Amino acid sequence: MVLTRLIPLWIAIVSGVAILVSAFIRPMESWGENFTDTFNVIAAIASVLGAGSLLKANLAKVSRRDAGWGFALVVLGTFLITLVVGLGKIGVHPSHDFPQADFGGKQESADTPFGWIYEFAMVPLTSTMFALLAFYVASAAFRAFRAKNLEASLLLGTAFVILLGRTFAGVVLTGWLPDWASGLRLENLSVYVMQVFNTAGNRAIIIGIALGVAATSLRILLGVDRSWLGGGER
Amino acid sequence: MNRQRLTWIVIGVVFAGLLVVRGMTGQGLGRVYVQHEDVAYAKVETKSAQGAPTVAWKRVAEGGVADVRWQEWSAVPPKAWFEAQAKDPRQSAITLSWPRTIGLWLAAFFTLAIFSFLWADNVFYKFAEATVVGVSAAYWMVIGFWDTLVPKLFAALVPAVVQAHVQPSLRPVDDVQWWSMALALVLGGMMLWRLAPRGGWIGAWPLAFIVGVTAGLKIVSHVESDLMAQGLATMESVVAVVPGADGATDVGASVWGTLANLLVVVGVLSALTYFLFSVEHKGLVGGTARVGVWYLMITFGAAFGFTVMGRIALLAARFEFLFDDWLWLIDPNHLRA
Amino acid sequence: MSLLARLQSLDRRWIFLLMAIAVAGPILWSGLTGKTPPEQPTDAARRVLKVIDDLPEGSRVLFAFDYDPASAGELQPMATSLMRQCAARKLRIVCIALWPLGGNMAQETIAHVIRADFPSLREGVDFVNLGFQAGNEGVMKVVLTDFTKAFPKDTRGQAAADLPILQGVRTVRDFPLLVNVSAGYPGSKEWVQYVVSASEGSVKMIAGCTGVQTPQMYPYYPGQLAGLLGAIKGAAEYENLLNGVMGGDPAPKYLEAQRRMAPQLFGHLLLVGLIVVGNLIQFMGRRGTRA
Amino acid sequence: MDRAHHRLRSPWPWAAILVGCVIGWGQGQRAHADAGVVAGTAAAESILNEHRLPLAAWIVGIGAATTIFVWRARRGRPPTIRRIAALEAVDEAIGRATEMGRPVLFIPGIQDMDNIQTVAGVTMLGRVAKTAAEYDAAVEAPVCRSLVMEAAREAVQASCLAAGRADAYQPDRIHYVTDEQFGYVAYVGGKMMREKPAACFYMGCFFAESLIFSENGNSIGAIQIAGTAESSQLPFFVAACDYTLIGEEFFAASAYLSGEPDQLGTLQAQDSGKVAVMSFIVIGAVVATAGVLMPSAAWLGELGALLRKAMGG
Repeated sequence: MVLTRLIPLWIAIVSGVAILVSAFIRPMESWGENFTDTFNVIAAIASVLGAGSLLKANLAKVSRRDAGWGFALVVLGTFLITLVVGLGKIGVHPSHDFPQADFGGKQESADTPFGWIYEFAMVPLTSTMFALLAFYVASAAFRAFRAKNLEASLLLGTAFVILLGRTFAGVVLTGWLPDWASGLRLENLSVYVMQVFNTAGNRAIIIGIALGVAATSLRILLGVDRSWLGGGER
Repeated sequence: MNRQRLTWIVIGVVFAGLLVVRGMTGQGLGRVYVQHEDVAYAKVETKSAQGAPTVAWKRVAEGGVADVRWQEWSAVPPKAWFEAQAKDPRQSAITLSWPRTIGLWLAAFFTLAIFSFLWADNVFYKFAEATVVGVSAAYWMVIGFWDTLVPKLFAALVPAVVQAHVQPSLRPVDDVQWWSMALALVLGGMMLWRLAPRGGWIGAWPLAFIVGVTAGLKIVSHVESDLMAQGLATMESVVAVVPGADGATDVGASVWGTLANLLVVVGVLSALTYFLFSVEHKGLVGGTARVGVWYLMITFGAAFGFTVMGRIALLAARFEFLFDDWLWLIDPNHLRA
Repeated sequence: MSLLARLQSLDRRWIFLLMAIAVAGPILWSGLTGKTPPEQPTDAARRVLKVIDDLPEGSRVLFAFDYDPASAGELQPMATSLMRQCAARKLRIVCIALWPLGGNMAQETIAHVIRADFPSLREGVDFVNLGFQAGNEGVMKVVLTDFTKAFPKDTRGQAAADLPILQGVRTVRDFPLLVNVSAGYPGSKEWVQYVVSASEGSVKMIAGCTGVQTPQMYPYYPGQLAGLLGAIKGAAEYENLLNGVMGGDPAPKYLEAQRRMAPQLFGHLLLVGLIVVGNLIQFMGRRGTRA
Repeated sequence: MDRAHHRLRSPWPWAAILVGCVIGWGQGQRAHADAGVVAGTAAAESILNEHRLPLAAWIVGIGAATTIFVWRARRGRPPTIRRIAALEAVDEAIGRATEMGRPVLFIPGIQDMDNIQTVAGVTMLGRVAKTAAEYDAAVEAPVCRSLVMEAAREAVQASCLAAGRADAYQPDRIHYVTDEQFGYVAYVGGKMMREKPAACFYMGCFFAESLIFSENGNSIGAIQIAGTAESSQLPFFVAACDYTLIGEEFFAASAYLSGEPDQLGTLQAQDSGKVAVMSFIVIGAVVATAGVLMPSAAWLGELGALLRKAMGG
């Protein structure tokens, strides 16, 4: 109980409050910045655990001959190959500035194996996955954006104004409006919407989130919420 | 199932046929050309003003005596190859790169494999999915090692090694950085203790540290730059006085400005009312909260409209890759003509 | 089966197909004919052009590349045009990145614009790429107090403190202009919050954002943000203006954003059409059940 | 157990807070003294950053409100909290998954543990896992950060214990996939299509993947409940999911679901913070407007400046 609950609780509260107080004390204002480095290093070390989990899950699939175990083999193979060529900087030439440093070269260009994998496997795969969104946006527009009530209609109407106002279609549709009514042209209307309604809505959301973050942090720092440690109520 | 397989086979055959036709017309398709460069450096020992020996590296011309040499390859547009071939059909300065050409076709295959998921889950998508998981997991671990562990942790704790093998220009770190890296190493080690058969609970300690510090940091940054800054931005005069071109007040613009300011203040207050938890949304509070919801919906609509723009641009970029880089159907950047 | 019923249970793959055609068709049209849809610049784009134009020659510009290849389709044209204007105005460009792959994007932009069209500019003197630094907002806070501590070396491995371009630079306040092209976190919002607000007006900022981020950046414009380019549309407007200023026949790479507006136009029209049809179906369906 | 629990609650956290303050302050003093010696100058400016005093006042204020409301709630005056539909639906969604014999999918966002939304997401995962353990439904949580995996396992294990179903905890159901956003999306998308979870929870920090997840979830007919503070993704969740926790509601979710008086008390503290901000906005805007309308009244300008200062201006 002491080792698994009390000490972690103390660690969290002491370190959190110390960093909170440090924000107000001049010589220590950089503590928070150093934490970012500390965190990144811990996360990089902890990636060993992630690798372990990935390997374990896929090896289990292969050894059990689960459905699709061949794909688990692909995961294992691509993972290990990329890891070995990347960590070993295999096929990487030295950098121009320090030809003497054997591991000083960059592996960004496609003439290194790691760079090749990045350019011809990772980039097309991830950016095509990202591009699928255009299709999902279309199907969501057809299916989900229905003027069911006033609230939904407002959402729809605004999306309309922005969609049209941000292409040449807006100019064609409302460009004929005379100068004194130029405020009603779609491209100008979309700017008003952004500057007035969107600004107000976003401000409220941002302020609300700030309070939510403050309360969540305080729940942790005051020891009110311990469920992140596992089991608040028992 | 059978019908689905048949559909795939038909699509595949038609597609392959079109590719063959495309390959035999015009300039063909999907090739990458490179030129190479020989690089050589020689070690030159000099003495600094104080008399201490220093080592410098000088680039030497082709054929010179060198201590380190290597070759570099860079891609050139196909146009360069066409021109070089036209001048001298036996030239070897610009050549077809097999690794990159294979890579290009692989990239095209992966692009189509991911798109095929829109039709239905299938074997190509599964293969692409397995590849992207394996490659990207390793990719980020490699980046974590060379871009975080080496320049931060190793540079602080074993600077001599980093200087000798990675970055000779490394400068020593200060005490605070040294301690924060030592702490990171200890906490990272505790994290890895999870792999040990006993005492895995110790991994909760670094997690507690991270959660605590995150809470401490975020409360400061969010209250300061979100709550206070956004509140401050709203505490402006509602009445806007806009001077016109002649120095007098521009009435029309002022009225519009005032209206806009008023709408912003009303919007912020009513939307904040929507977020109240300890009051039932009835009566005045309910009405105000409803107005707040209208504002939120307009905000979401605007976000939707803008997001769509970005998504279409991304899809366009993928199609351009297929049509331009791979199929050589279009040539917007004049790479081939 | 009636048309209505068929539409109500429409397989979403038909919609996917329509989207593919709406985007692929205009790309082929624009690629084969070399035409781009017409463009009408708005105030926001004009402001960006003016902010850069107003800087005296030789001013330092901090150019933050906070995106990666996944968003390059939308953001690269902005980065290209922004760097082109800075180089043409003879400003000294210092590139940095808070995204791991941002350093590469900076390198590519430099190759495309500076090395190709402004070969007289010297690396380390007129421009430099300081590459990626891990640490998100932490890095922003460090540049406020000690710039070269946050970015100790350039991508060639030379110590930043020794570079001619950075002589006299102590903090980020020594850059009159910050240009940020960003695809998310950390990005424009964080630069405004941590750097522009803290610099008490000594740093002006121009942001080029993805469509997703733009709505969140409007609250800061035109106050803390001197200029804002939103999504590919903003890029196209700015590109169009800049091509007008630079004169001559623009190279294809300087038409990228305007070319991309062709699929954009049809994509948007399709979405508007889909929303309309979707609502009509619902409306008619509801009337049907009532009757 | 109950006693130990109670002991944890009362003075100990306060002692820890005090230790934290002392460490922070003491280190500051020392660092300051060192700096003075090195620079060879007397400390001209106070080591306290007085520019940030308004910020300190806000944080202390919110902290004090939290303490007061928690104390009141413990004294037997639990607050009434309005109904949040998305959270009322959590049990229903898990129940449906149990009936259908399909898993529950939980995505705690795509950021690491240094993002407070992820912390809130993992907390929610604990709550969902507890209910699921009681109903005997399987919760699958693929994650894209190693540290999140560890934290999530910790939370789920404890929840299963708390539900009296230690056997329900299966660490392999919470597994790491890849740090890469779209690699992770490709994996989760495929998994959804193949395993067809009956309920999907998206709670944490999301970016572009929000719509890919929720459209795929919709196409397999899952009940979907989302919560995030990323305002750019809210429209997609609002449109494509059955229920969405918007911004601040997401941070309140864990406290709401716990049903504990202390935690509900913190929601009241959140509200008092909101009321304070709203009051500042109203008074500030009125004073600023009056200042514009009556430029001769200098006291209005001073009052306005004071109010702005309190907001960090």
